[in-house]
Amino acid sequence: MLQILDPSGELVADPPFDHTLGRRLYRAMVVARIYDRKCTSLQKQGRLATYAPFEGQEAAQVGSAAALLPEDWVVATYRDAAAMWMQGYPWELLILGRTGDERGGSPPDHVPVLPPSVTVGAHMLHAVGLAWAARANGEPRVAMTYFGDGATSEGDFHEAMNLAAVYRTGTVFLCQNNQYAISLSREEQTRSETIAQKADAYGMPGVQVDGNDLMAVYAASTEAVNRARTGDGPTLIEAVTYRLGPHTTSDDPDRYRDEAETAHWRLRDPIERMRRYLERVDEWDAGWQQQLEEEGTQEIERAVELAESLPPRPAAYLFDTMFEQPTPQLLAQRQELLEAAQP
Amino acid sequence: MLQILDPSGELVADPPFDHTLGRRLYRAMVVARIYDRKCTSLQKQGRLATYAPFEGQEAAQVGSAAALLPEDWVVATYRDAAAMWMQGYPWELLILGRTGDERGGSPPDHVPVLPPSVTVGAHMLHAVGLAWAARANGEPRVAMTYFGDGATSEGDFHEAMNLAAVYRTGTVFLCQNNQYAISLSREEQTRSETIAQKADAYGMPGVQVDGNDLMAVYAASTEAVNRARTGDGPTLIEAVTYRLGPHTTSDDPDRYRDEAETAHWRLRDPIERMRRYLERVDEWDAGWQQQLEEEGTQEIERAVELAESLPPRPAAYLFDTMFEQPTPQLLAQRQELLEAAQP
Amino acid sequence: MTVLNLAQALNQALDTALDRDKRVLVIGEDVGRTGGVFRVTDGLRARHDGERVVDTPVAESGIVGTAFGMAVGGLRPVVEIQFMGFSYPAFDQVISHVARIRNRSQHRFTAPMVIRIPYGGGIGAAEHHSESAEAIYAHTPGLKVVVPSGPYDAKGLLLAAIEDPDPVVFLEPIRLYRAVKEEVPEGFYTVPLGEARVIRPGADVTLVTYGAMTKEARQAAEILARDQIEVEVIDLRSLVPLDIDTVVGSVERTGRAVVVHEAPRTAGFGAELVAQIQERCLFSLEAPIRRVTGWDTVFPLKRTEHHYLPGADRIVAAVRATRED
Amino acid sequence: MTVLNLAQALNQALDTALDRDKRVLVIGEDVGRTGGVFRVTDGLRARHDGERVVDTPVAESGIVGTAFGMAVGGLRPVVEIQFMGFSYPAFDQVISHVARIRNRSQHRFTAPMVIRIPYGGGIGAAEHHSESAEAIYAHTPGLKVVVPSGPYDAKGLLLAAIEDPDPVVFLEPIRLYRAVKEEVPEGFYTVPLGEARVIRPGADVTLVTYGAMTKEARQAAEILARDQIEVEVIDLRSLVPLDIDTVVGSVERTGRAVVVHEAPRTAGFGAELVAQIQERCLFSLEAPIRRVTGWDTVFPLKRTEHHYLPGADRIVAAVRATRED
Ligand SMILES: Cc1ncc(C[n+]2csc(CCOP(=O)(O)OP(=O)(O)O)c2C)c(N)n1
Ligand SMILES: Cc1ncc(C[n+]2csc(CCOP(=O)(O)OP(=O)(O)O)c2C)c(N)n1
Ligand SMILES: [Mg+2]
Ligand SMILES: [Mg+2]
Repeated sequence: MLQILDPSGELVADPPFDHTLGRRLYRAMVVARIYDRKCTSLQKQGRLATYAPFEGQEAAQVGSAAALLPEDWVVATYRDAAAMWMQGYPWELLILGRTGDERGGSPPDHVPVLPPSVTVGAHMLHAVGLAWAARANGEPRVAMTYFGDGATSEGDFHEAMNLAAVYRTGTVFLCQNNQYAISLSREEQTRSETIAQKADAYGMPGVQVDGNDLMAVYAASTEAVNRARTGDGPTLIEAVTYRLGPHTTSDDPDRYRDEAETAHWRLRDPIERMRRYLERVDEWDAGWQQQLEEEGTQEIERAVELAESLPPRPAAYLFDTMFEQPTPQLLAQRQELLEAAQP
Repeated sequence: MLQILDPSGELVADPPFDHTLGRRLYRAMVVARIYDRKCTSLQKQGRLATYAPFEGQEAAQVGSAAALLPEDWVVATYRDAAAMWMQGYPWELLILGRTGDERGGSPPDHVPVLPPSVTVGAHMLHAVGLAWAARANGEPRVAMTYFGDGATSEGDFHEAMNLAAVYRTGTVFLCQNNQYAISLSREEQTRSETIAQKADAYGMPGVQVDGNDLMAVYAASTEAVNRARTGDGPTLIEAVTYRLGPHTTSDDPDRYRDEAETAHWRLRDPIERMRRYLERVDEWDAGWQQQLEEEGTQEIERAVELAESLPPRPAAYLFDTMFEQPTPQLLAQRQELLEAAQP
Repeated sequence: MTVLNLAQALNQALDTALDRDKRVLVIGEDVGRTGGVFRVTDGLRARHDGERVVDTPVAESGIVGTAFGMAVGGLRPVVEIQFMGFSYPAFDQVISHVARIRNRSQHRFTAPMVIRIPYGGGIGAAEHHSESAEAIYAHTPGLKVVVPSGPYDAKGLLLAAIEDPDPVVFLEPIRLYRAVKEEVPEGFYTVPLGEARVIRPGADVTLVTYGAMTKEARQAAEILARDQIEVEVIDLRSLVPLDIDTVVGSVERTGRAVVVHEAPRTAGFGAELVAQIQERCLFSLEAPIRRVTGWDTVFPLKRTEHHYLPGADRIVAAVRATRED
Repeated sequence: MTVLNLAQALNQALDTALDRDKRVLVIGEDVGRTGGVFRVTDGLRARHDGERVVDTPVAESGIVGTAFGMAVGGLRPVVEIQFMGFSYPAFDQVISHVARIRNRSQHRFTAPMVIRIPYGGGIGAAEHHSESAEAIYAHTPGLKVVVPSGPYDAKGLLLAAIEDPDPVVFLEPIRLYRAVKEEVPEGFYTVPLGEARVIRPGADVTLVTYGAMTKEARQAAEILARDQIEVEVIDLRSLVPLDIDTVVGSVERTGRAVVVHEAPRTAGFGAELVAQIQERCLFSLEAPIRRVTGWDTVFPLKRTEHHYLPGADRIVAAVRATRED
């Protein structure tokens, strides 16, 4: 398992980036966690629909997305807000989506990130097609797709891996192995020792990295992205990490895992690990931390305001987003709804 | 790649069975080929619907099925008549099915063989459930499922392999890699070097055998069946073979492969290989061969007669085979059809 | 007799089935340790062990395909699909194999199994979590399709489905899991598949519905009753087999019908009801049969699902309108 | 102008599309070297190379999911599914993603793609090779569903489908691939989606159908004409969008309607037609609308498919019956 920074924050190999980038990515992880915790509390207040926290997976998401160029595609899941934001998806739209508003699925035109996939497995194939299209269009774009350990049990994972390898598409498969598919532990999901080794079945390179090690994730992702960009095909990266929170705000982890396990992983917190490193190299102090947290909190608060200030739309929109032009049937139904609306 | 008998019929390892069984299985291959060629000619005469010949794959089917006990399940495809027959499926029902008659899908009560699967991939899962049921019922039965190289591209292959391994079901995955999925060559289907290696992705043993070597197939199958029966879980066997004929009677192989390739594999004919061996050990002579062919021809001719002599059924049967008891809707529709029948 | 909600009644049905029939097993994602997303299988694993209440990987096609093999092999699997939106990856297994093995083998092999699927909206869930695809399953020859609307029926219908010699798609209205409470007998009893229930008699208009919409239909009927409009509300309880006689009998008396479901309108099951009603009693109709349904759109997210879901208001309006046609 | 059969017309449409639009590519099992099971893509790989006419492994979900990504990424994939019975493994990709990305992203991302699916029976094919699942796709919000019945329409509709900004499920009646020949213009032209065609005018009874059944409907009309029964035959050409006005206009004149399709009856698309006709012109109806359809059974194998397929005889009988109602 590739590791560059050990849990105590000591380097065990050469760092893949300088302090400037290190600080930038550390900051990103801090802000992402503020967002994540904010969403959980908003949900508890009934201001968001069910929310799937990613606390503990910040390094896996930030470190991998940091390896991308602005035009690269990101095709991710309901738990990957940090990665999506890194690639330009605005916090307010991520929040808006979680309030249960389709407008959250519509990022700005320059942001090459699909709305989060709620189905497990299917979206990996979309990253195969996107990378294919980029090649066909002569664009040097790669597509990185995020998914969990559980998603590797789906047939679509197999078909996506195989097709990407067969057609050598510039796709990076970034698996966040956070040890659970809701209540099912990684060991109960498959008998392969690692998820990374599944790449062999497709003649594809596979690498397992310490997903809580920002540097290791960044290094492996950069290599995979370069391979994809230079036409050498796809890579599977297994980022070994842990979901510190519940599966979603309506999940009760006590039913399937014990305190001790969570406590063990708490000690491997990816943000704390990077903090120790930065402190060790005199790139971190409490003042800066406080500044980051204040900035981050402001940034997220502003996003919440933006999301919540958006006025609801007239019901008619339902019928206007199915096709470029609504069919006669949809127009008739829209009429029916509007008439029903008037008493 | 496991090989016991080389193409010239020389032993390169210890034979897994004695001459008695060797002769019995040789006979089975000869009869199977007579059946196969008969079906192709019947189809040309318009007496059968489209037919998928298996010439060249006799050793893969006969050698594997020979490793089963009478109560073991076989879940196979449209190209696996030899394996199904080995496990008790009567020739006449296999032919009847190919005439386009559902009654061909109903083997005798003591025959644990599902009607051939026409969809590619889905049926492998059925062998996982059947083996699971056997264990739950305390029966020492295993389930062997037959599929092709092409089927390994389907998501259901992945889910079947994974679930069988996770639950350690007594399932044997017998892949006949006959080098093509209709027109797509094995190399174009996946970049893994072998199909056998795909087993690693599931922590499952996988073995590649010379599929035209009756002894190798039998030896590998016996080992896998024993593993399954003793509760040690599933195995993937890749039997490397070749489809000498077209994909089906409506396929034109010249569009995707050349003579030379077929000719090369002709020299590796599994029946001829075993014949040479038997001749070498004085267990074969022309007289016996002639006898086999006469018996086999009679056996198949009889089966054809039986299948073709079966009178058609009144249309009403359509409605009587959907549920144990037809629904009111089906009864009404049956009535409608019967009335429509009378002018 | 204890008062249970719909989820509890289903839990009791599964517990009863596991007790009385060794062949029964419950299988699905998170059905064991967590007791399922809606806790319908809560406690079953503890009482019947992990061999009979099986947590699975995330692989719907695999779950259904494996359960199919189990059923052919003599077990009685009860599959839980977490949400209807996740039944689609298993669609091929259902339509191509589960629904066909009896026909394919001419009764030699059968797949007596139940596929439980929470369906419908109304809880502000995420995308894919509010689907109503009953028409797709009802259109598939070889499947029975059952939709309970209350605790008593839910338990009796589920036990009947588990006993049924053929595959049953059992749709559970998410919104009603905890919304309705009822006295439910302990132990084993069944409610036969294919018998509709008149949940409210009335002489003026026939309201035909099932599942989650029965609640809205009832409400609408009460509102209309205040204006002396007596609506007869029929809960189909199963779509296949379909008890069309009860529906036709009612429409022959009322001369007016409104069919209600949550699924999109085009080619929804309501169309089938309209078609059969007019085939059987066109000349008793005093007005066109109206459909109150979901729209031909994706089921919207939390903030706007109320625009999509047919409510008592839309049903009331349709009933009034049909009396003016 | 040359005389082509339906398969040749489709081949020409694909060739034309590949020529005029660099974004178009054809992808599916055996579409390249063999030119597809029905030779619809014959010669395209040679003319446009393997990068644009792509042979794929056997992985329907993978093909559709990948094509979806291509479409979102700016290409115009035309997928071929070998037979409708093999479209089911891809069903989740179609219903959950292809049909929804525009709505999910509120127009930000779209999936302009065509999924070509040979459908229907009549050639004595193996199991799963004679499916008619159009109702399932028509019931799925976000898809257009097109069904040509002749060479001219086939080419024009396919080119229109490829130009369409939204996903189109394009159903090709297997039985008609070579059964009908027609003059077809060279080069590019389109037939708009959503316009039904009256293929035979008549004053007595309206016959509504599409795809393979148009042939039987025509035959039935000719037989009936001998008895001075004038049937108006309408070929819908597309189910979504649906040109119901043409249908209603006709029924208002004839007062009688028979809808015909090959798919199973229950919750088939015929039910939708019946529902909309009676909603729009119940009081013009002089008889119940009859449905001539496949049965609610698995599509039978070669020896008995004639019992299943609606033929001219059953249509004639239904038309006569509706005049006696
Ligand atoms: C096709 C499908 N099946 C089931 C679900 C329900 N579900 C949502 S998340 C989840 C577990 C996914 O686990 P994993 O892939 O490890 O991602 P994680 O939630 O751990 O990030 C399941 C089963 C779904 N969303 N889609
Ligand atoms: C799900 C599905 N997709 C496509 C087909 C059409 N088809 C029939 S056989 C075949 C190729 C299968 O190749 P392989 O698994 O190697 O078996 P073989 O025919 O070589 O024995 C295909 C694509 C099918 N029957 N089922
Ligand atoms: Mg996980
Ligand atoms: Mg093959």
